[in-house]
Amino acid sequence: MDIPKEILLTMYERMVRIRKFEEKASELFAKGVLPGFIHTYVGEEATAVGVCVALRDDDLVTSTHRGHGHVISKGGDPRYMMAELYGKETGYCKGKGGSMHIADPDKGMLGANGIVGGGLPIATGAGLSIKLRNSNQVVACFFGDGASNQGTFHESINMSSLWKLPVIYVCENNQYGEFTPQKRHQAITDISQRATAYGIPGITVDGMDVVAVYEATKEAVKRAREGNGPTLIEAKCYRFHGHFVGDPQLYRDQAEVQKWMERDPIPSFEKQLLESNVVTEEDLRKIQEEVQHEIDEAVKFAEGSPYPSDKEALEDIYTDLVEEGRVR
Amino acid sequence: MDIPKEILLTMYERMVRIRKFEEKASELFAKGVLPGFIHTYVGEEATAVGVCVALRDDDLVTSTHRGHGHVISKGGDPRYMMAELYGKETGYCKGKGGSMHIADPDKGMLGANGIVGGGLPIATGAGLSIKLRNSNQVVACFFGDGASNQGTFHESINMSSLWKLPVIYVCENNQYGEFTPQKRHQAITDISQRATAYGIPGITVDGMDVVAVYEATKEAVKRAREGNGPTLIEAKCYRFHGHFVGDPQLYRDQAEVQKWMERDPIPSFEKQLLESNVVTEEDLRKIQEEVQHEIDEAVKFAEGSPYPSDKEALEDIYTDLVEEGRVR
Amino acid sequence: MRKMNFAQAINEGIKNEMRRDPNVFLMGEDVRFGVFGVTAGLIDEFGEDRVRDTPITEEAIAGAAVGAAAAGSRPIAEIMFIDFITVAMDQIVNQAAKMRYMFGGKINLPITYRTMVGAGISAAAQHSQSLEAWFTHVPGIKVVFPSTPSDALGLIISSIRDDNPVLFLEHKLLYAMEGEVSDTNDPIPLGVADVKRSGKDVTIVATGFMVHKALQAAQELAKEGIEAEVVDPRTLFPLDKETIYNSIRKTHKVVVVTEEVKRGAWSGELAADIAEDIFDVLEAPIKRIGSLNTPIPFSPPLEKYVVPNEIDIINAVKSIA
Amino acid sequence: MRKMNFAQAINEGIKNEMRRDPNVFLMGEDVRFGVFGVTAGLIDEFGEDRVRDTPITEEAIAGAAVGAAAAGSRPIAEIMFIDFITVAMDQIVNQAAKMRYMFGGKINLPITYRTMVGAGISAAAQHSQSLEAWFTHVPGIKVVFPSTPSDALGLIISSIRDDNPVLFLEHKLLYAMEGEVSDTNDPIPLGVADVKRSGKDVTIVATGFMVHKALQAAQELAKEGIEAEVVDPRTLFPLDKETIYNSIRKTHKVVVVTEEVKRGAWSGELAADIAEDIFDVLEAPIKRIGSLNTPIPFSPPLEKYVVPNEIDIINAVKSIA
Ligand SMILES: Cc1ncc(C[n+]2csc(CCOP(=O)(O)OP(=O)(O)O)c2C)c(N)n1
Ligand SMILES: Cc1ncc(C[n+]2csc(CCOP(=O)(O)OP(=O)(O)O)c2C)c(N)n1
Ligand SMILES: [Mg+2]
Ligand SMILES: [Mg+2]
Repeated sequence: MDIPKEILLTMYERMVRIRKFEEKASELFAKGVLPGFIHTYVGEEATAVGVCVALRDDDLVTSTHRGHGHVISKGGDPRYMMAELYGKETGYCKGKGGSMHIADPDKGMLGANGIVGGGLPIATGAGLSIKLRNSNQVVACFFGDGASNQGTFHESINMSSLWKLPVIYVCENNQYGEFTPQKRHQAITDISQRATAYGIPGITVDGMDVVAVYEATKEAVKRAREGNGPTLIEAKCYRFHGHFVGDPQLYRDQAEVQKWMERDPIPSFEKQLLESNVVTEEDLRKIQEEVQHEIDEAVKFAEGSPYPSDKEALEDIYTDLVEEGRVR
Repeated sequence: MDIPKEILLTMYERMVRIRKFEEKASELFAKGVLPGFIHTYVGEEATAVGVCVALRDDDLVTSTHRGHGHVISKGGDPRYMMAELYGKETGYCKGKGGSMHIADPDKGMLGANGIVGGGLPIATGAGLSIKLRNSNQVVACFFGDGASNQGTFHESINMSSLWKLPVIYVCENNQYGEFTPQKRHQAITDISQRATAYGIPGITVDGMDVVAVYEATKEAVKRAREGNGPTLIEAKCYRFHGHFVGDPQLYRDQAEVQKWMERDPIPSFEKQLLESNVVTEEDLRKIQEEVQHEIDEAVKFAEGSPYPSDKEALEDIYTDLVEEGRVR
Repeated sequence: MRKMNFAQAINEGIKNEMRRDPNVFLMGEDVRFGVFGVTAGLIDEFGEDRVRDTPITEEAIAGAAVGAAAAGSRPIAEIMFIDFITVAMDQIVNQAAKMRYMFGGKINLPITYRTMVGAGISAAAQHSQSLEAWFTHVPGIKVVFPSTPSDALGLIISSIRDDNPVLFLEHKLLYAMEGEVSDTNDPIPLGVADVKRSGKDVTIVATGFMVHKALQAAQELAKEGIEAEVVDPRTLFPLDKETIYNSIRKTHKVVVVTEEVKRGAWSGELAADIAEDIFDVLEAPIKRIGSLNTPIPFSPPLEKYVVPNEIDIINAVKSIA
Repeated sequence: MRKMNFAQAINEGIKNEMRRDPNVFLMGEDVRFGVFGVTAGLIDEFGEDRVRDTPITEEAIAGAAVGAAAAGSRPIAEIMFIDFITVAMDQIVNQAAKMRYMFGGKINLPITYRTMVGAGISAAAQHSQSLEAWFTHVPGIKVVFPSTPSDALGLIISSIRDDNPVLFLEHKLLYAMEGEVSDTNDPIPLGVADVKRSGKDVTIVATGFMVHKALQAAQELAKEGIEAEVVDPRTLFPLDKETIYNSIRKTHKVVVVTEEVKRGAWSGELAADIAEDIFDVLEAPIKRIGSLNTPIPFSPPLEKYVVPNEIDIINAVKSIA
């Protein structure tokens, strides 16, 4: 690995942050503390982190309903995330968005999205703006295997390839769209082969291997920044938890889950790091502890924050108009 | 050519019928006799005819805004077509549909469509019904090169390939979507290569050669009827006239048009037929004359027909409810 | 009479029709399990062919229903949340609803589009909408919106039997509601309103989940001597205006309550019709209650604030009573 | 003052803004030529990058506008006919309109969606709709609908400068209409109605092409001694209710005229607001005129029958005058 240590440690830290954030969120949700519903990123950490660490701070990403991992990978703050999950005023979206709509434009994170496939045209348009403004940024666009069947996938990548936009389309093939395994939602195995339909490069990468994802992304970013257009990267991965917290998972064997869990991206990466003598066990433990502390603090922050006041409900619809409230 | 003479003559007759129908319609439109707008099929006759003659009478087709050729290829009657273009009560749709919505369900023609890409999901659903009802029919779904970028293309063929539906997706690549040449609407040359994205066969065929289209369709129909799922056929062709009647065609050289016109599918087919001694010049002239007469009769039929009465406007919305009329 | 909940009533109605007519089939995303379990278990009786999980491609689902109906089947197509219907509008609005007319009556499209509406579970702006007004504006489609298990059963049966495209709306907060239903799976005709409570002082027209808020409000109002009549249209189109108008002719006052964002809501259409057709019987302004004109916020206190409740209804009634 | 037609006025407004702000760009299908020539010639001055022909993929166009706006541009995105907006609803309704709110105000989306509405050229059911009511029901988007070249110019400029998503509606029968326009390309603020004719006996609120039908009707009515005031809201949201209400306070009678299919139309929303807010000033039923509740038929006599005309307006006024 000729990746600088600093980057490797950032990768590790973010993967751990995602894992611990999601575990805490799941726990809180199961206890009935968090409203709405939550889709966790547990098991897929290597994909978001591998991609986002290959980006610059001013590069952009679009996300999905399963967005927590993308926010953290792009440098998001667990406190504002947790507060958002609680629906608190201090959350990323003042409590108005919730789990499925966390956005952090300051960090280039253009928002999670409750519509499967909804992020693809948005990423494409961001790429177009970059090209028009000559700002030399790139966009990474995350979406699932299920989303790869949506019309937006097709329209967006066609447009992007035609205009050579600086977009990296990252398909998180976690083997399922909701409760449906890939083989029951499409007649192909490698989603990367869809790149052929647009005359762009498509590659399949091991989404459980953060370094592999990182390397593939670097390549795609280079291509994009040099004006050579989009790349489709398929990261084969697996969600360890249910589709949402509480999902009884009637649609898959525990044996299958176990098999994938043996390839858990975090311990694998730890092993890689230790074997190449980049870090000591002590270093890793320290990171884990710090991150755990951070997550605990995030919960305290969220719990200590107030709910938004009613009048908040009426703001932020337009930049210049505030709606009328309850008094009619 | 080991195609029975009868079939060859049907092909020829229908190609001529399309050509003469469209020429008459263009003339009437230019004179201001016909309302609305008209997209003619002139130059593309070999594609629709080659496909439809390979179908059974009870097989189905879906069509586009450029639908006259599909109606005639499936055996439609020029009288009802012409009356529809006039907006007359005796038209296929009682004058309520017009050029863009001609349908002839009795002949398996499920309707032209004003929405680019709108027919693809419909064809797919028809294929699903066939499979569920075990009726052993197939569906041919026509759409343009422009439409091949629409989300419906992707969603429909994905669904069809997954469920192995008996659908033949026929892309009429006439080189332009409206005023935009293919190379400015997609970054690929052969649309058939999009089949890869769904794990189905995709082939490119010379859309100016009715026999080639027929042969390719036969093969796809066989596959479909045997339960082996859909095929994507790209027929490279050219529309000799403007996008609509009256289009000044500022977007293309006359030289390009000329080049394609040298490959006019009707004279080429005539030549093939004569060279293989299937018919005499006399036979062909007779067909031409008969068809010309038929088209002239169609115009008379249309002109002699009444407009629908006002109350027609209120019917056929629902099977069981008639709306209120002008008196409120 | 049997007892079952709203979700079970829909399941029962679908089962009834699938047994009765082999051309009826169900498709949608993960319908084998069913969101909130509505369609759970059907696959065991009818198999994968007729209880068909689809890819996550709503436009293809909606359009496949059109094609299947045109070719002779009777599809029930599920769009999981009405919010997702935004990707399927062309097939529903331009194809399903218009084909019969455009083709001069040459085709019937017996399609039932089932979808889930409403706020109340902190599902935020893209999973909580009430978009029925869009569809009542589209000639060629019927819009059904039951509020009780009994109505759900009778109306889903009629919807499936109807030879036209029907949009069948299910409010997510109703699924768990228990109630008595017909033992014999009797259809309830589309276009017949139901007076859910009689009263003489004011008419409250309410739909879906709001029917229950209106009934609660009526109970409170009764304590203060105001007798509200609660009318549930059950189908938004065809609309049983006569039952509604007759009630207003009696009470001379009306409050229309729906969960939709108020601006542009279906409630406005009804209020406008009342103001045009029976203006002379009105003795007070036509009050309308809806959600505030905002996307539905995630945070529970905000969502509660935005969506209408029984107190809003009580206040509205008192302002004109 | 210069004279130009409605199409030229829009072209002029776009040109003005593209010169003024390098972040403004235009995209859509064949915009280099422009449907009815509206955007013709812009490519010569601004080049292919900023006058961008797109593939025929409306959802990607609408969504690319969202992404481009989020990243710092000010897109003008054309959906050729509003009928095609059905394939782009998710990006407009769930993304563009809701993003600012869902993200707690963290983002501005300065997008102008231009699209063409209306019947009148035998374009049939999928190329003739008036779907504005759908969008006035969606918080987060503004809806602009000019009726004259002068309004078109001033309002397109304001729409492009607005920091929110705006849906800008162009009636196809207006493109050729000539009129005087500001020499200095002055913006007209969104949310300000225009009294197109003063009168004391009845208020006619009309939109788009129907403004001209209303003016014709008013002229006829004047011959019979009925002086109608014609109010053109110009923007359906934000809506200048005060101007409308003040007119009705003067005339005590109102007819609302839009070309939309009457059932579920925007006109119903306005009528309902009137019936709620200023019921006491009304001296007659609120009349509403719209297209008949049918898809738009192709055949010229049928289309003429379905779409409202000045005689319908005259009859409606007389029925309450
Ligand atoms: C347009 C739309 N259809 C359906 C849904 C419901 N839904 C939410 S997540 C999901 C599965 C998405 O699968 P995939 O794209 O593979 O992402 P994953 O959940 O596996 O990360 C579905 C069907 C939705 N949110 N939006
Ligand atoms: C959804 C939609 N977008 C745009 C249009 C306008 N339009 C009509 S035909 C056409 C070009 C279609 O091109 P293609 O699919 O190649 O078919 P062709 O006209 O070449 O036969 C366009 C853009 C439409 N009718 N529907
Ligand atoms: Mg997945
Ligand atoms: Mg073409």
